[in-house]
Amino acid sequence: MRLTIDSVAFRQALIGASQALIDSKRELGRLDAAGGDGDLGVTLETGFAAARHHLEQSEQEGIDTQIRMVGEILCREAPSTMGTLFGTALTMASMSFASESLNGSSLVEFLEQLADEIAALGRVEEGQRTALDALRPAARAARIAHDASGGDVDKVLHAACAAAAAGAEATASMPAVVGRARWTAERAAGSVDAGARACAIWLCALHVGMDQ
Amino acid sequence: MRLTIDSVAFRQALIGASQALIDSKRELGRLDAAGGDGDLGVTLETGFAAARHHLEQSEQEGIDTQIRMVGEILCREAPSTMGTLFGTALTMASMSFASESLNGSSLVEFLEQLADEIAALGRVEEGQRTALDALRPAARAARIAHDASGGDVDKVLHAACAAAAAGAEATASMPAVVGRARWTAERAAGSVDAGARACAIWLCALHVGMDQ
Amino acid sequence: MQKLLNQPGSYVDETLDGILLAHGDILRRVDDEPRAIVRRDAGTRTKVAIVTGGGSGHLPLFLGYVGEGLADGCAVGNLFASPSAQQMLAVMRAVSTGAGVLQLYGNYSGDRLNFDIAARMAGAEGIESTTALGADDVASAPPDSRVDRRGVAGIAFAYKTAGAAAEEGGSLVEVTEIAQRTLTRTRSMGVALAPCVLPTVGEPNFEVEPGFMELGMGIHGEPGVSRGRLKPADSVVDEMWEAVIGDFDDSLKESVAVLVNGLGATPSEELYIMYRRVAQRAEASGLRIVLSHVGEYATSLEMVGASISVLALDDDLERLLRAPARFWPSRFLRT
Amino acid sequence: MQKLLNQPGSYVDETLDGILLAHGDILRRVDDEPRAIVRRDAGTRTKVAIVTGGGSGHLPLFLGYVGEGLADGCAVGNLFASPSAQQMLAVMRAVSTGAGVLQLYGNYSGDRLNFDIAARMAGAEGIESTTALGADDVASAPPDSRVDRRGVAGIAFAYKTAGAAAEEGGSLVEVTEIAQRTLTRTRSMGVALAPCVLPTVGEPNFEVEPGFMELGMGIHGEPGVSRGRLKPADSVVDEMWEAVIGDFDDSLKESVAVLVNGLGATPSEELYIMYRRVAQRAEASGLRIVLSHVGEYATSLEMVGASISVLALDDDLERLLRAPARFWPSRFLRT
Ligand SMILES: Nc1ncnc2c1ncn2[C@@H]1O[C@H](COP(=O)(O)OP(=O)(O)O)[C@@H](O)[C@H]1O
Ligand SMILES: Nc1ncnc2c1ncn2[C@@H]1O[C@H](COP(=O)(O)OP(=O)(O)O)[C@@H](O)[C@H]1O
Ligand SMILES: [Mg+2]
Ligand SMILES: [Mg+2]
Ligand SMILES: [Mg+2]
Ligand SMILES: [Mg+2]
Repeated sequence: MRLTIDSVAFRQALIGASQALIDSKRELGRLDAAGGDGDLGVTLETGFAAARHHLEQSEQEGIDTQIRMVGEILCREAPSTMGTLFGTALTMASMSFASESLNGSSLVEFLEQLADEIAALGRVEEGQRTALDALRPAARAARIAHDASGGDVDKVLHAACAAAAAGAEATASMPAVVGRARWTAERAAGSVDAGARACAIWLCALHVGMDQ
Repeated sequence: MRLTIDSVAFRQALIGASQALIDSKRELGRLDAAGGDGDLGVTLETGFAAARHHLEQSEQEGIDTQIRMVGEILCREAPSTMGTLFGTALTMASMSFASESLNGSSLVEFLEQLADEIAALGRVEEGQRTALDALRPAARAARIAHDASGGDVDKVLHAACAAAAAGAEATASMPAVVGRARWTAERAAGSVDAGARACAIWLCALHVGMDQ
Repeated sequence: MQKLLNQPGSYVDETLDGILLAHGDILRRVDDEPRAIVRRDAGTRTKVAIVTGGGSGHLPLFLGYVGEGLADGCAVGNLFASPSAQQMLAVMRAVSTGAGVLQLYGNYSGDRLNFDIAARMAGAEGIESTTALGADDVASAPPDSRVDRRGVAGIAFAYKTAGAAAEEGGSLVEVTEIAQRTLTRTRSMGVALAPCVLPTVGEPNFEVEPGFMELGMGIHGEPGVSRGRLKPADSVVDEMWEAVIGDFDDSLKESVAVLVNGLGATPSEELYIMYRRVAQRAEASGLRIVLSHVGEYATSLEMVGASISVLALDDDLERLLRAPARFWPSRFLRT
Repeated sequence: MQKLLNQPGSYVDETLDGILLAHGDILRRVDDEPRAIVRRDAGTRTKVAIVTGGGSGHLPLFLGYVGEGLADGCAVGNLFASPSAQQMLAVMRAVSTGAGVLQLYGNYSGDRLNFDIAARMAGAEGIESTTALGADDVASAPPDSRVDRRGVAGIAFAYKTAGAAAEEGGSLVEVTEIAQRTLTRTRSMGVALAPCVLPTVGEPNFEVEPGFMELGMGIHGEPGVSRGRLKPADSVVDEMWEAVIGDFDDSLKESVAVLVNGLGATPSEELYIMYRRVAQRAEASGLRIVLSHVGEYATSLEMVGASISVLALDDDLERLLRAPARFWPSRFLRT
């Protein structure tokens, strides 16, 4: 049982999560090509490579700043739909955190805010085959795990990861109604939404990174 | 033993020779692609289709006019290097013929003049991997066959056909020094010159057509 | 990947370097924002400024339309990805002369998100702005969801009309109205015969088997309305023409401007074969083609295919389309 | 064959129909010779006339260079095949105003045979003519056989200088001298990454395996100087640049005009990546690029690749290159 994570461990986990998206370039590119224009793998690789580079250079940053910087870097370096939505949401949600350490409830609030921001910025609801279909279930599962475990950050993140992954899988059978994928109904049919998958990869890598 | 051919039989043979080149489109296109730009099959198909069409429409024409018209049509409809050279040479050499019928010696003169014109217009000698490497041997063999057979037109044409075919085959080992193929030394190596092959096809089809 | 490039990651920046080296008399970079490019004379004369931008890989879109009588500045994204709000803001700052800024770009969500953020940031600095979105692709949504449509080559008309209106001294409201009127009266449709390869991705983002085509495909390979056997050019044009003309409301009177646009690898010979049919169809429909443009106006790297755009003219738009403009992608032997 | 066409056999004529429909204000057909096309105002003003022609499939070559300040007329052949002497003669008759006719075209044997015949026939009718041959491809023959070289994109320079000289009222001797001087001072080299398909043939006329390139290949696929692995664009440009510059005699002083030409399917993004390197190399060699042109000036349908042409300028040529001209292939939104 772990109730807090300090900024050093969080930074390592963020670096790991960035790397996970860099490593998923090909998978995400193909998923985006099925439903969109195929740039998402490259876009997030570019954005998260810049984010990782920043995190590696700035050892003194607090957790709130780390998240805000990742958000701003994504907005600057990966300004596609997904990069902008996720980057902006991270920037906004960074305020949930204190600088020195985080606990289970700030983590849950962060995830909820992330989902709220994406929903508001992207004007989407669950079930529309977007990133939100990974983030909203993740936030919900995180809240339940938090309450059940009395605030164990690992349990919270584990639940978020599992729910995001399942949520992403579920997008395979959803019709797209927003974004580029709305034009691709048939071609994308049966394949997982690229943005939802990216969120699941990020959350699960964060979980694994903090578990170490 | 046949000493003369009338204009009706000659017209049929010319139609057959035109058809033979139309039918060789693919072969000639590929040979020209190896050493040149690949248009010769299409070019001669276009030119000889127009020539055949003309021959079919004009039953009254004499032999000299038939040959001249084929030459002019080639110049108009197939004005690539080969089409222009062959068309111009045919036009010039058409004067060897009388209108009503031809005999062995006018046939030999025609072939000699064809070779002379190509050599003059194209500024080429034998051995330079051109149409001349089919036409010159054909004219030489025709002269010998004429003298040996006492002017048998079938023997003359048979000899011309055989020598042209052999001459064309021999171009495979010649280095190109004129035309587009001079830029293609390597790529064309081992393949027969397209223009020489076209001459052989034409002469042999003429032979077969008159033999009927 | 049969491409002439160095590192895939430097494709966009090296392209921009080349463009600036070749057209430095027309274009310049904004200080500290290498992806923000404006007219050399940007900001020197008080007028409504027009900014544009979008993903790379579509030349002459978007940067090609920066020049006298057209747009004033452009934010340049990565291949098929929006530029950032910061880059857009840098362009807006550099071109703004106090008369307001029109954001004129294609209707894609990444670009919209970022242009909207840039507009808010610019507004906070006192730069007033408006927006006009290219959404001309009739294949991308039915008429009752026109606002959802993607923008393709038709935006070229709007650069010209709005650019001329701004050059004439029109107000922000007037220039915006002209841009929107042009875009509202424009319809396009494309056909793709083979995909392109993003150098950063290294593989085609869709497949069209030999002998097939996809009607209505977008310039990033977004799916179209039907995939089927490749037909003769006249039949393909007929289908596109009917979809485009059939989509118009009563704004379509007698005069039209037409753009037959190549997607990248289709030879201009074939674009003229298509234009021939377009002209025949227009005549048969009693439409008068007042201005025609056949060439590359919005591409997708080396995609094989073409699009047809029609603008239903009125007197204002026709006059503005005829105004002088400096389109650097088609300069020939003259500075 | 992923092509937008009707019958392969009507490809050229339908292309011409489309061009005449789109540019009827600039071009017209000569009566009874549908493949003989001249400026709309041909023959109306006494001046030296410039005629050109060649095989089809290379737009904007050759017809694209007919217009004010450029050539006066063009004979249009089938794909990759010379037009006929009759067609050339028809063009010569239509443009001749008594001041003489310059035949300006590329050094290919089919074209030469026919232009020579046309010149003789024209001479018999009292039309005086001269000849200037584009022979700029350094890869096609060594310097001591320069007259054997093929003509590629570099002829674009000569249309411009000779066209301007004729427009200025130069005599036949003067216009011919300008054309020949331009051609003598022009060097080009190409690179091919993938072949094109003649619609009438239906298969590629050569092969370049993926990952390979052929340096020095001609615009009909004539073999080049070396085939090897595809290298980064900068290395490819370096090899081409060195071959081109190294071939010059002492005519190469300080000022040059440069043309980076796409062969058909190579995106203009990549042409600018190449131009970037060209500009770097020119600067390093102390050469000043006075005029630069990046785009499609001589293509080979959808061949993948590019060429670089350099013209060693002198004061006359520079002035003539800057003269106004009307190049219809690059018209944009203006009649
Ligand atoms: N309005 C939206 N709200 C939330 N997520 C969205 C929205 N539109 C698209 N997305 C997400 O963005 C992903 C595509 O991202 P990206 O490739 O950056 O888009 P684009 O290339 O269209 O700019 C989709 O898979 C989807 O998850
Ligand atoms: N100078 C020449 N003299 C005689 N024959 C020639 C000459 N140049 C080329 N040829 C012939 O022409 C053939 C090619 O014809 P063609 O395809 O019409 O030429 P191109 O496409 O180069 O105009 C060659 O195979 C050769 O036989
Ligand atoms: Mg995408
Ligand atoms: Mg040939
Ligand atoms: Mg994108
Ligand atoms: Mg040819």
